[in-house]
Amino acid sequence: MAHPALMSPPARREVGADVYNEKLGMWIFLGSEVMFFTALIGAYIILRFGSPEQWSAPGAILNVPVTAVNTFLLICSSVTMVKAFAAIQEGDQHRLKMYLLATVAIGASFVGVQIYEYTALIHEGFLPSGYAAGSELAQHAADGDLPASIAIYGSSFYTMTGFHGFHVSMGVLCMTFVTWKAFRGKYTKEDHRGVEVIGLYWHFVDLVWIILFTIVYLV
Amino acid sequence: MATSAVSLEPAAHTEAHELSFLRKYIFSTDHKIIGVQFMLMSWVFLVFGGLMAMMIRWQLGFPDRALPGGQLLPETMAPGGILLPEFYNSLVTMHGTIMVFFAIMPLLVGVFGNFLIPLKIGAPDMAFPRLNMASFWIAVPAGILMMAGFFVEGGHASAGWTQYAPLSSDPQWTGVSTGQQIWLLSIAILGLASILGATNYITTVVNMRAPGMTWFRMPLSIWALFITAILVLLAIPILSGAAIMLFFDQTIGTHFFDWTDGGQPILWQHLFWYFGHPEVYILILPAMGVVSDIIANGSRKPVFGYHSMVFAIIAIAFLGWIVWGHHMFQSGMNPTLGMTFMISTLLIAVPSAIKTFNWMGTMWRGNIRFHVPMLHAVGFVAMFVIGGLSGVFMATTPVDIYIHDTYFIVAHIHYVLFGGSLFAIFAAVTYWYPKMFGRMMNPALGKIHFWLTFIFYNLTFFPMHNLGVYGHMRRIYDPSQYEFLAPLAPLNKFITINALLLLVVQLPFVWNFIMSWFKGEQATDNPWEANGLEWTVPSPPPHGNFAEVPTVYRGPYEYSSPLVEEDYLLQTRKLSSDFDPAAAGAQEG
Amino acid sequence: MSWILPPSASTFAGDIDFLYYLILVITGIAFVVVEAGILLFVIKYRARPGRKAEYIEGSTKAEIIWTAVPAVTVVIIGLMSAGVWNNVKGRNSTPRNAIPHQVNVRQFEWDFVYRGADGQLGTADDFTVRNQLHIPVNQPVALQLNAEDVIHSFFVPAFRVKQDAVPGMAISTWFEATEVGEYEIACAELCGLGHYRMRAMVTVHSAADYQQWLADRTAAADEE
Amino acid sequence: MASGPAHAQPNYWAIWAYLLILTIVELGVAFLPWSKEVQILILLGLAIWKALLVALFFMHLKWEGNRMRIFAIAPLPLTVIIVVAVLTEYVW
Ligand code: HEA
Ligand code: HEA
Ligand code: CUA
Ligand SMILES: [Cu+2]
Repeated sequence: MAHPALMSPPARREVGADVYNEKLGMWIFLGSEVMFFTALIGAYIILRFGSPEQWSAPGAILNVPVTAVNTFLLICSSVTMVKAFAAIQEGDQHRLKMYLLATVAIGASFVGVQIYEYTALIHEGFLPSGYAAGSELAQHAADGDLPASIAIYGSSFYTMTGFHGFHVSMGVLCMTFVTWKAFRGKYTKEDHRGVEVIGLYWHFVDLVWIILFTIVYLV
Repeated sequence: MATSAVSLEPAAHTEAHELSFLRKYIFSTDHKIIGVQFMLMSWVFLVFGGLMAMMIRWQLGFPDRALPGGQLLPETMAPGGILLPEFYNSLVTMHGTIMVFFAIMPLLVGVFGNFLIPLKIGAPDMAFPRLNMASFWIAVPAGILMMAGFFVEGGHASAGWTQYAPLSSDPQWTGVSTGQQIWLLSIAILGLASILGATNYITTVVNMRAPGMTWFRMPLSIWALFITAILVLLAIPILSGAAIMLFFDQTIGTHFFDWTDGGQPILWQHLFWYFGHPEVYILILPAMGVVSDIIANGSRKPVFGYHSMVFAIIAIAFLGWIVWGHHMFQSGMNPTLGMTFMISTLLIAVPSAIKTFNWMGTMWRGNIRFHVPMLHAVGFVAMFVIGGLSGVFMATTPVDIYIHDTYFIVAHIHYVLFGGSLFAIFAAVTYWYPKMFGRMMNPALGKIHFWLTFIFYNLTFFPMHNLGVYGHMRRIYDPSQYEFLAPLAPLNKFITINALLLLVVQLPFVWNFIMSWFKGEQATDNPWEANGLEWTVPSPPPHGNFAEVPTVYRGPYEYSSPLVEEDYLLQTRKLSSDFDPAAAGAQEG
Repeated sequence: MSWILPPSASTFAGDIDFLYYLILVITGIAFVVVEAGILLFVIKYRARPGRKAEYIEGSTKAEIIWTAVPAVTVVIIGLMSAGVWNNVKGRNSTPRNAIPHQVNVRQFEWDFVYRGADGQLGTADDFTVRNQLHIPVNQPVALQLNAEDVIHSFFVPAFRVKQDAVPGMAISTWFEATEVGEYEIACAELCGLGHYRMRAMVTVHSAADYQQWLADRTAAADEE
Repeated sequence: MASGPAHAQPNYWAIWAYLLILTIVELGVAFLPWSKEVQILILLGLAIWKALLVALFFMHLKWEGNRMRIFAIAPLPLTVIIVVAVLTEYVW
């Protein structure tokens, strides 16, 4: 006979948190993700206090409109994700698949836009190490319309957004896997843990972006 | 990714179908096998770390003499057998790194976290067995990568296990670049393994306790491992993040720790120690947990003040987050901050005192059996206290001005990590060996190993306090450079000789460990007459652990209970007086 | 093998040593209590046939005692240390009349910058002596540690002074020697392969000798 | 996970619109010629507001038991501790 903790969820209520393992596990894992971004964002805050002169006015270097669009995309992907979950809760296989597909697509396009953003920035001469010598931006800096050095600005910008992008990419991969399972009809009205768990991760990544977008691009 | 298949697996396995050798022993998802795998890995690294320590000691004891067999080392490390200073620095760095990250941490968290948690809470396996396997098979490459660093151009990382920037962030100061990057990558990879493991442990403890196994019926070992898992989960990502920033400074030219362009060297220290101090409690809490179990068993008495023991663990874990600055008193950090860190650090003495005296209280009026695990457990208490008390000197900022970065610290490190963690590990290994391998270890050899280790351990490390008191700096390649250290040369030789002997007297243990595996006498289900759930199942337990779900009726430490004749009372044994939580479906979460 | 601190030669060394010995006594007592207790118990309560351990689950009273006593003790230690710490390392602990020196620290040497004739640091007549710090006795000295590459740590065991020098941070520390003589300066923070030999000397002169030494030195500087 | 939604489903599109509006407000604030301090405070306020919306509705914290809520917020004090402690370097 199987262990209660392994039998259908209601039986699990017998012990522990009244949620199933995968969901609990994902929340716990997200706890460690919070600390990871604490290291990055904390370092950013501290370094910025240390040398505020390195930060240019919002939009002076970074392309805010493009990232605003990206923010829009990510919020949309969050809502499609949650709609997918809502769908399977009603057992609506069709809408589940459609919404998951949408989420994958939008998530992928977020990464796409970010890659575009990076290439553009690097082209202008904004590198993780600061200005590219002799670049357009370096010129502006020389003319004094930009900070003399943006070394720390570049470092923290690329590290923070880069690792967020990495998380989104991971999310897209797992999401593709979940979608594939959805198309094979693996999720039911009764048991659709995979959908909810990947959803949690996805929304968390969205949440991190909301913070990053504000402190990196707008402040 | 989490899918239904994952958590249903063990149930599937309990149906008796034969697994291939590969699935059974190499890529096993059985928490017991994974625990053993972690142990074998850690032993190897413990030996590596020990051998590095011997080279370090030789250099310090006999700075002018060639290392015996040192000729075998390549020119880049020890031309003519004389260690190079840069190689010495790599040795110290890697000795610390290997011992902390690849020996003690996997031994405590990887081995006993894996082996004990499901068995002791009455679960068939971890919540996510495949994740568990992944965690091990991520740790192994990390370890191999870490060792590979010795053989790359420029030698291995040499900025100390604390990797202070800018020494670590810019190759021009050490001449090490590849080795440094390997160190950082390996640590980041290992971090992932630890985080997966921690996620698994926490979920398992919260969600998979057998009926009747309420929070306050959990053995202290499980409490400690649970709290430790939380520390791992929250502390390791800080290190990973910091390591990645340092890695970028090394590779893609970021400036996080580069003072010439707005970066802050001190920031590294803050991040590292914000991880680092919780880390050292990761290395001691599980030790305290298993020792509590073993002392109760050896004394045939309930743990003295079980509840306060639990709260002490929680208090230590919590305080561990607000004391990191005590490593930075002399770093130029804001002195006012130093003051607050001094107070918070000193306060940790309080929960530690509770634990120490409660262990003594447990032995008080007991009927103490000196089986080998008990010897090591008592040794742990006796030695941890010394390490803890030396911590009080360093916590006191003015005294730390003088002893910071001296051998007083080195003595502290080894009293808490060897006298503490490693003795607890010896205790735990000898205690659960029968359950792991189904055979008893040889008690005579065990006793010899304990006493010899205990003696030479103290002869090696106790004098280091005196070196420190005299001002002997740590991490120096050749003490004879300083006049004021000249009088200490004999003491350094003395320490070195005992250190060599300390390594030698580990051989009985190694022999005992390996031979007992094949030749040891068959172990009964419950050789120590203990109360825990793991002792109700065969040694070694079958895949899936429990034939049917155990029901727990009482706490883990009902030794010498007046309710029964014999002096132990299994947690699963139902007395007429007990009510049946399974039937009542009662469970406080 | 002794627990006695080596001789000290600075004003605040006394306070630090006192705290050290105080803690040595306190921890010594704790040490004896614990170890003796353990020894006593393992002998007195070793297993004997036919005997059963007493079923004792704990004692709130006892636990309150051994929670309170250490708590009070450490708080006292903390309070007593606070003053000393403030006066040695506090933000504005440096005495007004301290002789200022800049110390340029790099792998693996110490450049001690002296004020020169005009009594001002950072002027043309400043002169530098490598790995040699000359100071008068009974007069405070303030060092501005200026690391040029990695972190080093200025350590004079005899003066009980240790302070990291961090590149990019203006860190200053002070001390006042009380004994004429020569003392070793050590680098206490791992700073690379030469860390172990990053050694310098501090010479404490009597007031008169110090003036003499300064005179010679400035003269020498002028000739160049 | 239990069969069917355990609670009445919120109108997710409404939350979506809500988030978009807040984002637009943010963009507005960021480019208004106000004093930097005020701007930063408002922006952070808005960011946290949006984050809360995501956590409460999309991640369903609004309907989770207390234990889950605790798991969710447990690490946050730790993020504050280190940042605040290190920042004292600049205020003292
Ligand atoms: C298992 C690991 C472990 C543990 C448990 C501890 C425990 C403690 N440590 Fe230690 N520590 C390390 C591992 C550990 N440490 C390492 C590896 C380093 C060096 C890092 C490096 O630089 O490389 C270090 C360094 C270190 C420093 C920095 C020193 C320096 O670099 O200048 C300090 C300073 O405060 C410190 C303090 C303490 C304190 C107060 C405790 C307390 O938790 C101890 C509490 C216990 C007791 C106090 C004993 C029991 C209590 C009683 C018997 C009651 C009576 C006591 C009194 C009345 C006081 N440790
Ligand atoms: C758990 C941690 C641990 C352990 C066990 C040890 C063990 C030893 N350490 Fe280490 N040490 C550290 C952690 C540890 N150390 C750390 C963190 C540092 C700081 C590094 C830095 O400054 O960056 C340090 C630094 C350090 C120094 C200071 C170097 C310097 O500053 O210049 C010295 C010098 O003597 C030293 C010596 C020793 C010795 C002689 C041992 C001996 O005890 C070794 C004895 C041998 C063993 C314990 C292994 C025996 C093997 C087994 C028992 C398992 C075999 C079983 C099977 C195969 C089945 N260590
Ligand atoms: Cu300079 Cu060590
Ligand atoms: Cu610490």
